[in-house]
Amino acid sequence: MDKKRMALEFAGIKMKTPVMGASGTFGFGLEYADFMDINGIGAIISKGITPKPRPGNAGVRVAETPAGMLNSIGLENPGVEAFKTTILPKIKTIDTPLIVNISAGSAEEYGELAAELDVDGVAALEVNISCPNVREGGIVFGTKPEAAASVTRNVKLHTSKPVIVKLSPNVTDITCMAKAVEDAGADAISLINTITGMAIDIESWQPLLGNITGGLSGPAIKPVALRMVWQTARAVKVPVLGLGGISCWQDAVEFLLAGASTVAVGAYNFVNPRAVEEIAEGIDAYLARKGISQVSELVGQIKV
Amino acid sequence: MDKKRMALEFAGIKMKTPVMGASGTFGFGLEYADFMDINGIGAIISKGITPKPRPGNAGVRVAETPAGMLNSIGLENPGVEAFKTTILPKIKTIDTPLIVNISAGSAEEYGELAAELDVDGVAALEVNISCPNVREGGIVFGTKPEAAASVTRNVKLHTSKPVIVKLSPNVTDITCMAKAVEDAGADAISLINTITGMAIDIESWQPLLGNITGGLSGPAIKPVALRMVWQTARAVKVPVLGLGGISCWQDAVEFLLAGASTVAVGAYNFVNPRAVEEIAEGIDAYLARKGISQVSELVGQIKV
Amino acid sequence: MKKLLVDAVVISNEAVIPAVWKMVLWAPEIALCVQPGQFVAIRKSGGITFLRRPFSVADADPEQGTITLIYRLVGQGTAEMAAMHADEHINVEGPLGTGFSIRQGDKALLVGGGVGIAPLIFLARKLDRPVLLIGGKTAEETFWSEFLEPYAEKIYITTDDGSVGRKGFTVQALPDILAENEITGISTCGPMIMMQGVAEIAAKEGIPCEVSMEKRMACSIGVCLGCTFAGKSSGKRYKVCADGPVFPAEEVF
Amino acid sequence: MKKLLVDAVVISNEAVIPAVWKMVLWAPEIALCVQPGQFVAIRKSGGITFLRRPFSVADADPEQGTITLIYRLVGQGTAEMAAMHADEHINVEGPLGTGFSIRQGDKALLVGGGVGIAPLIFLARKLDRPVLLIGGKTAEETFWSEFLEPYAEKIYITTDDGSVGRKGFTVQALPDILAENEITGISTCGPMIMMQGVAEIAAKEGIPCEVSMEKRMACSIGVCLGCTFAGKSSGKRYKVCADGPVFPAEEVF
Ligand SMILES: Cc1cc2nc3c(=O)[nH]c(=O)nc-3n(C[C@H](O)[C@H](O)[C@H](O)COP(=O)(O)OP(=O)(O)OC[C@H]3O[C@@H](n4cnc5c(N)ncnc54)[C@H](O)[C@@H]3O)c2cc1C
Ligand SMILES: Cc1cc2nc3c(=O)[nH]c(=O)nc-3n(C[C@H](O)[C@H](O)[C@H](O)COP(=O)(O)OP(=O)(O)OC[C@H]3O[C@@H](n4cnc5c(N)ncnc54)[C@H](O)[C@@H]3O)c2cc1C
Ligand SMILES: Cc1cc2nc3c(=O)[nH]c(=O)nc-3n(C[C@H](O)[C@H](O)[C@H](O)COP(=O)(O)O)c2cc1C
Ligand SMILES: Cc1cc2nc3c(=O)[nH]c(=O)nc-3n(C[C@H](O)[C@H](O)[C@H](O)COP(=O)(O)O)c2cc1C
Ligand code: FES
Ligand code: FES
Repeated sequence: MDKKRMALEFAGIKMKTPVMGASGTFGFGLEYADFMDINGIGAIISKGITPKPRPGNAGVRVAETPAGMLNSIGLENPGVEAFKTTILPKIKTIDTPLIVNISAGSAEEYGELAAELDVDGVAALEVNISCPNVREGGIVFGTKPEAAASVTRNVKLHTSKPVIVKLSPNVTDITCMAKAVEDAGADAISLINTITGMAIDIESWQPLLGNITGGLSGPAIKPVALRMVWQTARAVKVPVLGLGGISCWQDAVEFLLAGASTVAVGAYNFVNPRAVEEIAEGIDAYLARKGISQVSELVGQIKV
Repeated sequence: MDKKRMALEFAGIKMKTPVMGASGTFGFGLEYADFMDINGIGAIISKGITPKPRPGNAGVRVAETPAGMLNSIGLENPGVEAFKTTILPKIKTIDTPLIVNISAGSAEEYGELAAELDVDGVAALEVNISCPNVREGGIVFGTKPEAAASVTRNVKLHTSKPVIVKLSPNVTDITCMAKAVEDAGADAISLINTITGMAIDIESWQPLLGNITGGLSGPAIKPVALRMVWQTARAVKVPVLGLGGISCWQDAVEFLLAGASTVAVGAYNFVNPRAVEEIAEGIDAYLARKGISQVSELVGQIKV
Repeated sequence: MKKLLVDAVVISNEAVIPAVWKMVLWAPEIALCVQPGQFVAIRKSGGITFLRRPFSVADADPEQGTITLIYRLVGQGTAEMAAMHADEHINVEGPLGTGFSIRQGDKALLVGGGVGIAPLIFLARKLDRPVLLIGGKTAEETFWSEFLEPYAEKIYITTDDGSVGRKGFTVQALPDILAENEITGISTCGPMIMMQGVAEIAAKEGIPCEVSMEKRMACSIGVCLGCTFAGKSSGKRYKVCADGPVFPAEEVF
Repeated sequence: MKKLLVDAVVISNEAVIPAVWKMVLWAPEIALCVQPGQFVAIRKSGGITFLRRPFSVADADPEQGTITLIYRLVGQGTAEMAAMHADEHINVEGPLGTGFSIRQGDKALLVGGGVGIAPLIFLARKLDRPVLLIGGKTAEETFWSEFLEPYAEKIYITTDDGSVGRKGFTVQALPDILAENEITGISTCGPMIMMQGVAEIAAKEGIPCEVSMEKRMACSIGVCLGCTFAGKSSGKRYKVCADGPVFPAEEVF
């Protein structure tokens, strides 16, 4: 891999490649150390961290669907305190930016959480206003422009880190959400989170997931994610982190062409735990073949 | 197949089975005569008919995606006049209800179109306010409750047929759209239409589809469709026609359990041109195994 | 003609050249009724592709009950086909579309390029020793003459690099061929640019010409309207999958 | 232990009884280091399933370089497995999780039900002639004893219908077996209801007991949190795929 060709700066974060592990699918990064050189990847985006520990939702939490999966984890995590004392010190050993994904129950709580994470070892915050699997927080902020803006403002007020706001696809007009958080000061926008879906067990007549509904992710949703990334990248000036269904370097190139400056791999990590590394290698080889000397030159080059 | 077990009345339309061919994927029904007994299926939903003939969109119009496909046909159709004079007489020979899917550019035009179709041989109208592939008409009506209600009212005013309003999934809150059209007089609601998506050719850097974006359908979207059908069936009193990604009888049973009174098969007809018939047979065998004497008894029986 | 849906059995499946494969399928009902220029839409059940893939029938043997497909490796679907072994099953929908208007007694010229040559094999067999003109990029791509020889009166070959036959494009060779032979009808299948050139010369010479089109298809049976176009001279909306894939040249160019 | 990702080769794949199959894979690196109770997550590339499927290693032969999976036909994934032939490739991620705490010298009792017996074969081999108690619905489901015989001191069998061994559930047979043998540790794998019964008796008798859990998994490596639960006595959040699947009984029941 040509390091110069692939390196980039995204919202002030220096990355070795534009390919990251997506929140909730990449643990805290260390879990993938057996499968690839985690010091060589773009960034690690942590599982969603909340102010207090959360056990997540009851019952079955994952289900396979055609070319994808549903999850209703419900933001299980040890809480910000335990994250800082027991997890963060371990991840600091990795020479890869750690982006901490955060969720909270109110705009104020988002701010407090951001303040607590304004510490060494955290490269940036990804503000999850789009978790479909929790009642409080999450999705309400992700579907109302004013609420999203208020969360963004509060986080910005309490942190010195770059703030990436992660949007929900479960909206009529994604650009309206994107503009709201951009105006509120977001340094970058990431999208998409999962699309709300469900499945029913036809023998028991019960929902397959304990939480009834869950978030759909994986290749099945890629066309929708790509469309939203394209719409958003045209609508805002801040850089975009594109994700949703990426499974191979070709998918990643589509997202870059659509206007994403960086990409993340989610559910496909479960299928191919080397995906983040292999996709970066694939992009690099593609750039070489196309005679493009810097990956950023590809961004937004779609010809419409 | 047990005829009594499977027969039902949906919004006043008498059907032999709850399984229909979805608009735009079933032609005018006759095309499937080589593959199954089209006199034995639930209903035929016609390709979208508009006031004037439409050539549809330019360029590539269909593309495969993981477990699904994108289309940007753009409502190609011969117009209502040619439909009535050359197509309708042929379909009248089939002993299966014909539901005519309609699209227009304004609420008034929808009304006029409905009036023109208030003729013999048309069992009901399916009002498409959700086509993502045309600029005028279609999607704007499908994302604004007031616009959707106004279209519904106009159609109701000009027809004696049952009116089924077809909703777009590209909205933040599907129940809000559903309630708006119910209040405006819809006799039934069908959902979902396609989810807007896109694909990019990474060699030419151009969108794969001539129309840039297209509608995603097929098994990939089934979890999303099922979720929306469940939400809608709980929110309204009128019956629901559920569709989106149905490929087998098990999928259809999930939709019935979620609250759909009837179902339609779309893109999967292309994969298995016998799907509509085979799915009805599968439901019938399932009911027999479960000791259920009438398919309507399954509707909405999800245990949450 | 009634369309059938059958589980065909793979009889053989092998590379002709690394990029082009030949699959023989046992599908007796289809072999019996398919006409040259018609196609089938196939799908491996339990495979990774979603939509069916359309392929021209390159030959049909009603006695053996087989049909032959000749296919170029392009993407996922054709890769999946190439991985199939004898005795495996593949679902075949067909015969589909409207084929060539066979003109027994005509002195026909068949002009093909690339895998567009595939349906011309079947057509050549049904005609009375037609003249063939086929084009390929390199010598490797002219293996087709081996399939055509039994049925052709003459085979003209062009290659882009001149390694076999005449150097250049098929269209460039056409005037000489029309001078040498008394052609009363032309059927062509291949790249649009090639077919357009053929159609123009045919029009100039006043020879009836039909062309076989290719469009992305979802349904292959005329319901999705993915493959339509407006007839050039009539303005009529055509479906490539149902009204074609073969059309009079004047409706296309 | 380092997790590996290898393309394994199918050595053999056959039905033991119609509903339960045995697959032997050539995966030497994994065979070398896998421990009883650990599992692998497999996926046929180009297959129709999306997520990997978790299966306990039912046996491993470091010399032959093979691992054995014994699997029940349940849905799409296992149907796809059963359709595989020798020499085909399947992607294997493993060894995964934390297995049984092998107690050489202990007088171990292994209690299994259904396909939960699979990992006990591998465990039995590594122990010093343990006692086994296995349960099945019918005589057909007791084929397991054939795999276990080489390593077991004694095999007790129960069937729901009494067609082989003692009639009833495994748990009902347990008190007598504990009376007959001086058991110092119990490992159990099977339906939750069975394991719970075993755990309760073990607790009453003061015998250490460990249970092997099953949960729907997406990642199998501890990142998705699809498979977590709260330890019953410690309250600690466990991941079945990483901290287990084997846990001390008191953390589960
Ligand atoms: C009527 C007709 C007859 C054909 N006959 C032959 C033949 O005899 N031999 C042969 O090699 N090829 C033939 N083709 C082209 C063949 O259908 C495509 O090469 C094939 O579908 C590629 O599939 P893939 O999955 O390998 O490629 P991918 O690129 O992965 O396919 C993705 C999608 O695009 C479609 N697609 C890709 N290329 C084409 C194309 N050139 N034309 C239409 N759709 C395409 C596929 O069907 C699929 O839906 C024919 C096409 C048509 C329409
Ligand atoms: C640690 C572990 C070890 C296992 N070891 C064995 C074994 O040795 N032999 C064996 O026969 N089975 C074993 N199982 C169960 C096995 O994983 C499932 O039977 C299998 O995944 C079913 O796949 P399918 O596609 O055929 O079924 P489907 O029902 O089509 O699968 C749909 C989804 O549900 C999941 N799923 C279905 N049943 C189960 C289940 N019982 N447990 C967990 N996930 C399930 C699948 O993995 C898949 O994601 C084990 C499960 C776990 C968690
Ligand atoms: C099991 C699982 C857990 C997830 N947890 C989180 C989370 O904690 N925070 C978040 O912002 N997104 C979370 N996501 C969403 C992903 O980060 C990603 O946005 C989504 O899955 C779409 O990408 P994909 O299709 O590549 O998976 C989760 C996704 C999955 C599958
Ligand atoms: C090729 C194609 C054309 C379609 N045309 C129409 C249309 O004219 N009117 C309409 O209401 N829906 C149309 N649809 C949407 C389908 O009726 C259906 O709502 C959608 O495809 C989801 O169902 P599916 O996943 O089973 O395909 C079309 C879908 C496809 C794939
Ligand atoms: S491919 Fe559907 S109409 Fe031709
Ligand atoms: S299966 Fe993902 S954490 Fe256990």
